[in-house]
This record gives sequence, C-alpha cells and structure tokens, in this order.
Amino acid sequence: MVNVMKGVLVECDPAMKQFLLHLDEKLALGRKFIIQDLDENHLFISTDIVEVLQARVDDLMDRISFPLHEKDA
Amino acid sequence: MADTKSGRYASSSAAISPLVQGPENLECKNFQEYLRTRQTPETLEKFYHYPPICLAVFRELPEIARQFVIRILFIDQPVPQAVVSSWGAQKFAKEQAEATSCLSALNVWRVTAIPGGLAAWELSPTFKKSVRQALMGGGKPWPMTNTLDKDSKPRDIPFLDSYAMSRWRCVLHYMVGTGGRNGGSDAEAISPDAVRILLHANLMKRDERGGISITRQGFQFLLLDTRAQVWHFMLQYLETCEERGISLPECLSMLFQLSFATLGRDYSSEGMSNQMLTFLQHLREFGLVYQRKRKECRFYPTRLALNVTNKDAATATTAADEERMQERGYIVVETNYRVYAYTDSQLQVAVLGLFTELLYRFPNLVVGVLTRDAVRQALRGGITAEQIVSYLEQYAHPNMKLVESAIQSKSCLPPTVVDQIKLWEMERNRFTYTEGVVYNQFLSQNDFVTLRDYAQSINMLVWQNERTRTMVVQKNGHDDVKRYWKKYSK
Amino acid sequence: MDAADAATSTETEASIDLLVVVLDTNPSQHVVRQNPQNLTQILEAVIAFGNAHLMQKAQNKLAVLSCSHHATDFLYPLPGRQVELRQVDGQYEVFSLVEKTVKQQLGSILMNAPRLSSPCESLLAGSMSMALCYISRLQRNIGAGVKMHSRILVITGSNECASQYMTYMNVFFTAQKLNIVIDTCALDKTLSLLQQGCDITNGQFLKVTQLDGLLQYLLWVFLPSPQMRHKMVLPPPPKVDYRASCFCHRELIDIGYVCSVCLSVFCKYSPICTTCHTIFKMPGPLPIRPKKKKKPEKM
Amino acid sequence: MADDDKDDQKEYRWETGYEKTWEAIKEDDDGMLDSAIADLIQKAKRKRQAEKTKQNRLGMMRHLFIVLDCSESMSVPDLKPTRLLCTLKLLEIFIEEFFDQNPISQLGIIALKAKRAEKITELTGTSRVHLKALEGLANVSLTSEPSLQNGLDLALKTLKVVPSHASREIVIIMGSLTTCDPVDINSTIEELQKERIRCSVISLSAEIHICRHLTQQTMGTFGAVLDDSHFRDQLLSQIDPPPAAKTQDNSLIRMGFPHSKNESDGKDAALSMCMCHIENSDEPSELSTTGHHCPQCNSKYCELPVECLCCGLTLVSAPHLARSYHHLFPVPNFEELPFESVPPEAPDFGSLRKCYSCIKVLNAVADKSVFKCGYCQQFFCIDCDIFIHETLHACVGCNTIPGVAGLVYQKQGGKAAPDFHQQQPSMMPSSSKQRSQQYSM
Repeated sequence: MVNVMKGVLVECDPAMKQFLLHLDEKLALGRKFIIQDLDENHLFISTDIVEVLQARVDDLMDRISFPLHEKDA
Repeated sequence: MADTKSGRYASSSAAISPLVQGPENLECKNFQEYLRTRQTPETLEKFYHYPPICLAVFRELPEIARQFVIRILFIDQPVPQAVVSSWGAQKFAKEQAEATSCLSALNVWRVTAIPGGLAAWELSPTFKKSVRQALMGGGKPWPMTNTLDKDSKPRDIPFLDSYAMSRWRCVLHYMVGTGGRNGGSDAEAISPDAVRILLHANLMKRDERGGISITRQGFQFLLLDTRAQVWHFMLQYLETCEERGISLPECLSMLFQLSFATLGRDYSSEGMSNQMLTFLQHLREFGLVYQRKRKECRFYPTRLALNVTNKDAATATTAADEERMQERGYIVVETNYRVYAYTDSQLQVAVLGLFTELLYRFPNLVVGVLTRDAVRQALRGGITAEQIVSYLEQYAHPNMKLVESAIQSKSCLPPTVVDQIKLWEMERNRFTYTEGVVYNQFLSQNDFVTLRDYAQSINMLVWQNERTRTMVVQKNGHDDVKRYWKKYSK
Repeated sequence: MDAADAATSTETEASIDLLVVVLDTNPSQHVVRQNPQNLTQILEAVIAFGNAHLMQKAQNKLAVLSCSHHATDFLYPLPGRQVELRQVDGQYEVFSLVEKTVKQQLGSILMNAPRLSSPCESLLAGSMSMALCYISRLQRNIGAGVKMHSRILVITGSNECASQYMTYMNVFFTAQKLNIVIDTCALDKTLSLLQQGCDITNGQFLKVTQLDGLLQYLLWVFLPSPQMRHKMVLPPPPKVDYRASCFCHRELIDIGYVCSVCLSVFCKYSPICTTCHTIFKMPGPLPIRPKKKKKPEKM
Repeated sequence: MADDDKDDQKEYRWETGYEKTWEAIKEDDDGMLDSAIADLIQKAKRKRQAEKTKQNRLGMMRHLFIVLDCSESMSVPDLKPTRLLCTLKLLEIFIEEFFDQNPISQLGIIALKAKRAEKITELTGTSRVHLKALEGLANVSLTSEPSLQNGLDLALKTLKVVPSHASREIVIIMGSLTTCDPVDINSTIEELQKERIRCSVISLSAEIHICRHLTQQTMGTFGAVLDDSHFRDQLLSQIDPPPAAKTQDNSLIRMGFPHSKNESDGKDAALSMCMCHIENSDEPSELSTTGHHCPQCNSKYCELPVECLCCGLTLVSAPHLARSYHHLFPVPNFEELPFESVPPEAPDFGSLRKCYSCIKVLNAVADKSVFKCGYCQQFFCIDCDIFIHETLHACVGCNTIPGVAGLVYQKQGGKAAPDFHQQQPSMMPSSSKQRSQQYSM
C-alpha cells in the first residue's frame, strides 16, 4: 500500500527552510502547512498556503534588508 | 538568458496559482523562432516564392547550415545524407546536427530517397530558385525598384535618421501616455491601427474606464533597445495583418526588401497593390520609411527598417552611424546608487521611474536613486534585472564609458550596483515551487524502486529518496503513475 | 529575449568578415592565352563567389582588385563613384551593384591598357600589399568593440617570379602579424611562394586544373570563414618545402653557407660574397674545414 | 624621451635654453587638443622612421645578454605592480619580438642577485627556455645591492668565445642607483670596449653616471624610464639590429635547411621523437611523423630555428632569413607634401584625390599633408605612409607599377643614403638588383 498526497514541492536553501519550519510550528500562518519534510532543502507543503507564504517571505525580506543609503543625502 | 528566465516563470506559473510570476511576460522571438513556431511548412513554402524572404531566412541559418546550402545550391540532383554529414568535422557533429535539423525545420531542405535507397537531402525547389535568383540574377525585378527620375531634393541620411527616431518615439510616447504633453502637436498622435497593434501585442490594455493604459509587457518593451522594439512591434503587426486582409507573405517580403535596401536611396511604390500601399503608409507612420506626401510614389527606407532582423549587422556599422541612430547616452550611475539622467523627455523619465526612486527634477536633469523597493517593484512588474542593467548600459552617458573600470570590464556601470540589482532579483527567487504529488509509506523497496523508475522513465519524477522511500511526481504526471501503480500492484 | 540573444550570440556571427579578392587579369597568363574567353569565365565565377560571401552575413564586406600587366586597380568598391542602377532582374540590388561595377571597371581598364609586346609577369605581391593597406585602413575605421576578420584570396594563372621574393615575404609576414589569412587559388601550376604564404598565415592553397568547376571549387574551399574552417572538412595543407636555394646555382640545398652581412645563401664556401661583395675572413670553426678543402677539388 | 634623443650632447636638460613646450600644442577649431596631440604622435613616429632608414650594414646575427638587476631596489612599486614584475612582463614581450625579428640570433639572461651575478639562461636561440626562466624569476628574493661589474664580467666571459662575425651586445636593466663592485669597474669597461661589445643600459630609477659612461664607451644607448610605457619603448627599441661595428669581421656561416621527410618521398615518414622535447621532462616528446630533420645528423626538431643538439649545426628555414631582409632594405622615406599637390582623378570620376594604396578619398581638412614616394611618384595618406614603413616594409607603388619594381633598392643605394658608398662600396646598384632576382625558392 502506498500513501499519496497532493501539494507543492518547495526547493530552497537550508536557511529559508528553517524559516518555514519555524513559521510552521509557530502556526504563524494560522495553521500547519508543511506536509512532509523531505531533506535539507526540500519541503512538501499544501498548495493553498503558497500565496500567503510568498507574501510572508517577502516582508521577512523587507525586514531583514536595511537601506543601503539614506535618501536625504 | 532572459528567455530561460521567462521560461522558468512560465513553467512555475503553469504549475501554480497566479501569484508566482504571471505568464504574461514579454517574449521576443527572433526571426527563426518566429518561423519555426508560427508557420506551417505550407506557409513557409509560400514565403519562399519571395527572394527577399529567402535571403533573410538564409542569413538566419546557423553558419554551418549556410555552408551546406551554398554547397548544394548549384547541384541539381539530391545529395546523399551520408555525403552531407561527411562535410563537417567529426568534432562538431553536434553543431552539425543542429544545423541539419534547423534546415529541415525551416523546410529549406527535405529528405528524399535516391536510387539505391539511400536517404538524401534536396533543397526546396522554390527556395533554391529564389536564392539562385537573388544571387545570380534572372527572374523579374523585386517590386519598389522601378526606375525613378532623380529626386530634386534628395534626403540625406542624418535627416532620415532623425525623422525615423522622432516617428518611432511618438509611438513610445503614446505608450507612456505622454504623447500629448511634450510637443503636443498632432504629429505626436498615432493612428487607430497602431493602437490596435499595441493592444493586440498587449503592450497596452483597455482598463475599466475604457481608457488605454500601458501593461507590464509594455514597460518591458520600453526597456528594449530600439531595434528589438521595432522587430517585436513588426512581428505583432504581421500577426494582425492577415485579418486586415493583407497577405502575410507580401508584407514580410516587403519588410525584408526594405531591410536589405540601401540607406539614403529612394525607391518607388509604383505598381504596388492597395494593401501594400496601406502597409507602406503604416511603415511610414512608424518611421520605417520616409515619404513626403501620401500620394507621392517616392519613398526612402530609414535605418529602423534596415537589417530589421539582425542586431549584429547594426552594431557592426561604423560607430558614427550608431551614434546618430541611438539617442545619445544620458544616464550617469554612481556607486552610491544615485542615478543622474540628463534628459527632459517624459518618456525617458517614465522609464527611469520604473526602477528608480526619483528624488529631484530639474529642467534638464532628473536625479533618482536605485533603492531596493523601487527595483523590487520593477521586478514584481516582471522586469528582469538583466533588462534594467542593459537599459542603464545602453543609455549610459558617454563619460561613463571613459571611467577606467569601464575600460577594463565590459560594463560601464559600477559593478557594485550591477551586482546588487542582480542580488535583489535573486533574493526573490529563493523558493522554487513545483506542484506535485508525494508518494510515501511504500511497503517494500521494490515497489518504491519500480514506481520511481517508471516515473523517471516518463520523466515526471521531481524528487525522490530511497532511504525514506519517498518520491514526488509532477501533478500532471500523477494519473499515469497512479494507473501504472494500479497495474503493477495487481 | 531577442536583444540579449543577439548580444550573447557567437562573436563570429557579430564580427565583420572582409574578403579581398586579388584577381590576376594579366593577358599573358597561360589560361588567358589559351583562350581569352577564360578570363570572362573566371570573372563570372569571382563575382558570384564575392556575392556569395556578401550573402553570408549582412555586415560582410567585399573588395576586388585586379592585378594586370601594367597596373593594379580596385574593381570594387569605388569610393566617391556610385554607379546609379536599378534592378533589372530578380538579383538583389547590392549584388548586381557589385557585378556591374566590377565588369564596367575591368572593361575600362583593359580598354586603356597599353598593348603588351611580350608576355610579362603580373606583380601579385604588389597587389597583395595594396590589399593589406586597404584592409588596415578599414581596420582602423571600424567602431570600438566591433571585431573584423580579414582575408585575401589570390586567384592567378600566372607563375610567380623570383624578383618579387622580398615583397612576397614582407606581405606574408605583415599578414601574419595582422592575423590576415591568405588563400590562393592557382589556375595554372603550383606556386611555391604563395604556397608558403598560405602556410605561414594558415590559409588554403588550391590548384584548380579545369575552369568549368571553378565557382564550385571557390565556394567549397574558400567561402567558409577562417574562423569556422576547422568545423568543415577541407583539403589538407600541402607539405611546403621551406628549403632555401643557393644564389650561385639556384638549387635547393640542405646545407649551405650564409653571408653574415646580407644573409645571402651559397652552396659552397667562397671567400667573397657575390651579393654584397663582403670579403670573409677564413672561418675558425673546425667542422667547415674539410668541406672547404673538398669543394675546390669538386669543381 | 627627449633626454635620450640627444644622448651625446654635453648639456643637461636644465642647462638647455628656455623652451616653450606648450606652444607645440595647438587647439583645433573646436577647441580640442586630440588632433594636435595625434599629429604630434605621428610626427614622432615619422621621426623614428627617419632615423631608422640610415643604417644599411647591420649586425644581423646577434648574441645578446640581458643583465637584469634583482636587488632590493627592484621591489620598489613605482612601476606597477613592482619594478621586477613590470620588467619581467615587458621582457616576455621583448623576447618574443626579438626572436621574431632576429630569427638567427641568440639570447641569454643574467641576474644580479645580492652582489653576485648568476646566469639564468645560456645563450640560445629558442624563446621557450627564456620564458620559462622568467617565470622562475618572478618570485626570487630581492635583497641587497647588485654588482654591475660581476654581471658584465660574466657576460663578457661568454661573449668572448662567440664567433667574431656576430654582433655582441649586453642590455642592462638597472633598478638600483648603486653598484657594489670587487675592483675598479673601469677596467671591465675598457675590456668590453676592446672586445667591441655593445652595452646599453635602461635605468628604472635615474641617470647614473657610470652607466652613461659605460654606454658611451661601448657605443650603446642609455635611457632612464619615465613610466612603464616609456620603459616599453626603450626596451623594444633594442629589437632592431644595431649598426654593425665597422671592424666586425664577416664570414660565411654554415647552416642547415631541414625539410620534413615526407616532402622528399611522398609517403609519411616513420614515427620518431623530436630532440627539442627529449631533454625536458615536464613536456615529454611524443612520437610523430612530422618535423624538421637535421640534414647533417638527421636528428629531428619540431620547431625552427634551432641549433642542432647533436652536431651543432644551425637549422633555419628560408623564411627565417627573409624575416630580417627588411632591416637590410628599409623603404626609403617619403617626401611630405601639401594636400593640393595630389593630382585629382579625371572629372568624370568625380575628380577626387585618393591615396594610392588604400584608395581613401583624401580631403583638404583631414589630410593636410600627403606623402610621395620618390621612385614611383605615388601619393599616400599618412596612415599608409606609417603602415608601409613600420609594418609592410615595401612601397606599394614601387611594387605594383612595372619597371619601378626592384629599382628602389638600387636608387636607395645611391640617393637615399649618400654616405652609403664610401662606407660600403661593395654594394653597387647592379649587385642589389641582381640580388633581388637571385632570391628564388
């Protein structure tokens, strides 16, 4: 017998994967979304979350990136 | 590399919900791709009745292919494939194979059997005839070459160039909706036909309020260099021309005839069909040809029309010509991400605004800064880092090219800036999503291996791991795999 | 994307290929004396070949020189003088321009040529040097970042004469320095000097015996640009004999004596250089002595 | 440059008159200097030409030692990245060029390390060896002072035994301002003078009296470099063969003209090793059918020219000799004339004025001056003039117009260099005429 699940394969660097795991267990997106942890740079997640996730990652990026120059120079 | 990128977007977006890059990116085909994708052998055959098209096709061929064609051009019976393949050096068998396939794909030659049952190559008779004609003469003269009495006041090349650029710009101006504002004369307005093409190419779209606004592709389009713009635009035009009741082959032929014409010489539109005359009028509007009056049958092709398919030819023309052709560089980029643009053109400002944060505006100078947000905004808009960089390079101020670093490295932009822009793009692509189905909890290693190998064989396998007996299959492959599994498990 | 591809497309595709054809139109060539028609036949072939070259790439360039018994002239292009012509048939106007110009020009040259009393050599080496000047000028004028590959194709039925030896050599070495490939199509007999030139600049040397197939020969062997020749199977380079021949008897020699002042070559030791009249002091090095003794007895 | 142009004048730069250097440079009509500078450069080029064409009896077979200062002073970074590295880079170019221009000459390298001299490479005719040696020098430790004298002595020792028909030269590249010598260096200098060994010095720092003295005694040249490009010029100027010392005795040198076996008999020769790779282990020789066989001992070499390792015969090919001919028969200088002097074409051809060789349409603005060959009476644009003299070494006019050909070399004997006759009575016009015919392969 074999178990089958639909979803989305996410490929990313380990760091980002950790971030996803973190989001997952903190229920940051309201619920768990990781279906299976495949290896250090592959995850299998549920399809419907992708949108939210993407947005979330983007603003993470915004937070961790600092302006390269002050505009009023 | 640009198209591989769009390729990835396409694939991922095909798989996924609209949020990851939408499919609707600007994809420019070069002539060969256009022929391969858009045309059936029959239409190609139709094309090959026109020497100009054949000439253009010939020049599009890979180098080796060109040699092959030339070699069998004057041989009247088919040539055994073995012989042809013996012409190329073994080391380059791969290139040779590409050339061969390309020739077949474009229907330039076809397989025939010769007595003795050998497979042989034979040039398409029409193609052969036309090329021979173009090369050696014979047949009837091309249209638009009827003799003309000497032009009383012939137009010189600089005039034609400036004319062409001004015409072409007002199409662009129209796109960024600045047509009215600067210049403002009726010359700036563009014809409904042109608008229809812009819409068809969806470089612009009707928004809710029935107004017309530029699309993402539109912006990407603006970032191309003029030549690429013209070519893309003309392709779109050709697609619409059938429904306009103009015959595609004729248009194409005419277009190439122009592109092979001699700059600064006048040609005559005598004896052209009405459709061709309308076509000519369109070309005139976009600045590909210059004509004093609608009715006059004398016209000059401009640089825009010349070598429309091939960029190299253009770059190879002497620097002076290029200088006149391209509007002069006006952008200075500093290592502190500041961008100084010495321009008053709405168009250029608008384009610049796509990926920079504009700080100050002076009569002849705009100061902006490349910020992460601005660039990301552009990237979200589907503009690639490549495009941004190439645009900045293309219009870099002459003085930028004199900087020492510029002389050493190819690019005249500060490397830090270039890299950063690329990084900003990369950080958006830290994830790749592939929609698929995961199979796990196999009972036996065998089951896993067989199923995996099958998935692999129909190359639907995305990821697999023996140890955990887990595999991921593309979504559209799922049904096959399931079916196979059913069969197998029985 | 179209632009990007073009930019990254192979350098060879982007570069300009300049082909300079040096055509020997000397009436005293063997082929021409056989049958004056041959010259026109050759001319036709050359024109077709030149156009085939122009057809390869939009940015390719062509020049044709005629080397006649009295002078060397450009047949194409003719700066400042545009032959105003319209297409008469299906031939691409640029090609017909080449054809008309070359034919007209050559015609007028042969008209005004002085009658030649006795067969005389054609100064190919000189014509080639002129071709080099032309090439180096274009080289200077092309825009920055544009690459240009140049080659010279010599088509001749006359045989080279020793008096041009030095010019030939200078031409070859210059070509080698400027990476200009020299191809030769010999219509009569094998030309050892030009063969050396081809070898030095690694160009192709081909001897064509019957004129009927000339165009095909040209297209097959000489049309591929030097940059892509290694991708095609072409006739193997001939074995070139670089032995010097002594000045005294004009015989190819294996071991000879070289004057330290003017570098002329002799097959036997002589106390005075017949070329520059330098008096040599009796050589010290031993290995020569026995030879030196033997020699006088021999003759 | 200026200072080494007038070497032997007794006065220093600062003793010369007050010269208004800036007046040489004129703005052109749109206030640009480029054009002005451009033709300054042109002038300089032609000047160098003018000097060149005076020699007609040269030491074609040169034995040259490069004496390279490897003392502390070479680590100074005034030449980028350091004096030594910069020098080595230039030397690579120099060596390639040298053997290209003087195929039948030999070269050796001596390094001045910590007060003693060390022979890096023996005198040999293959560039490969020297280039490899140079790589080795790149990471040599630069310490203490050089000893000019030791260097000279070492070179002298080797050059003494060189056959006297060859021109013997030493080129010294000095970084240091001092030299630390065992005994009085003047004795060495006299020795060199006696042996007629031509010594030239290129100083990377400043003019040094002893070096200047040395060069003056031995008919060499002295130069102190301004920057790397100047350095380059100085070094490359050593490539043209020097005028043969009057007393240098001439002789016939025995040489072999090898030909690969498979020319003689149609079929390929048997596989065999080549001698040139046999000795060095890192790139061992592979068996091959091609190659040049010494006509005397039949040992094979894969490249020419080379001195046969077995029987010591110099092996060359005819083109190698030919390479040096342009030194012996330079193209006589053209005469500079105003644009108007060019006869225009026939009016029905648009009555244009064209450069004879490159058919460039001359215009009065760009080509103010044109150049006329004295023998074929043809006119050339400045670019062609320079191209013909610096690269092509053959006048296009004289070689394309029947009757003039070959003449050049005669006339030049009489006219171009009047001092020619007393100096070299032997080379009569006839002789050179007959010479040009005699060449035949």
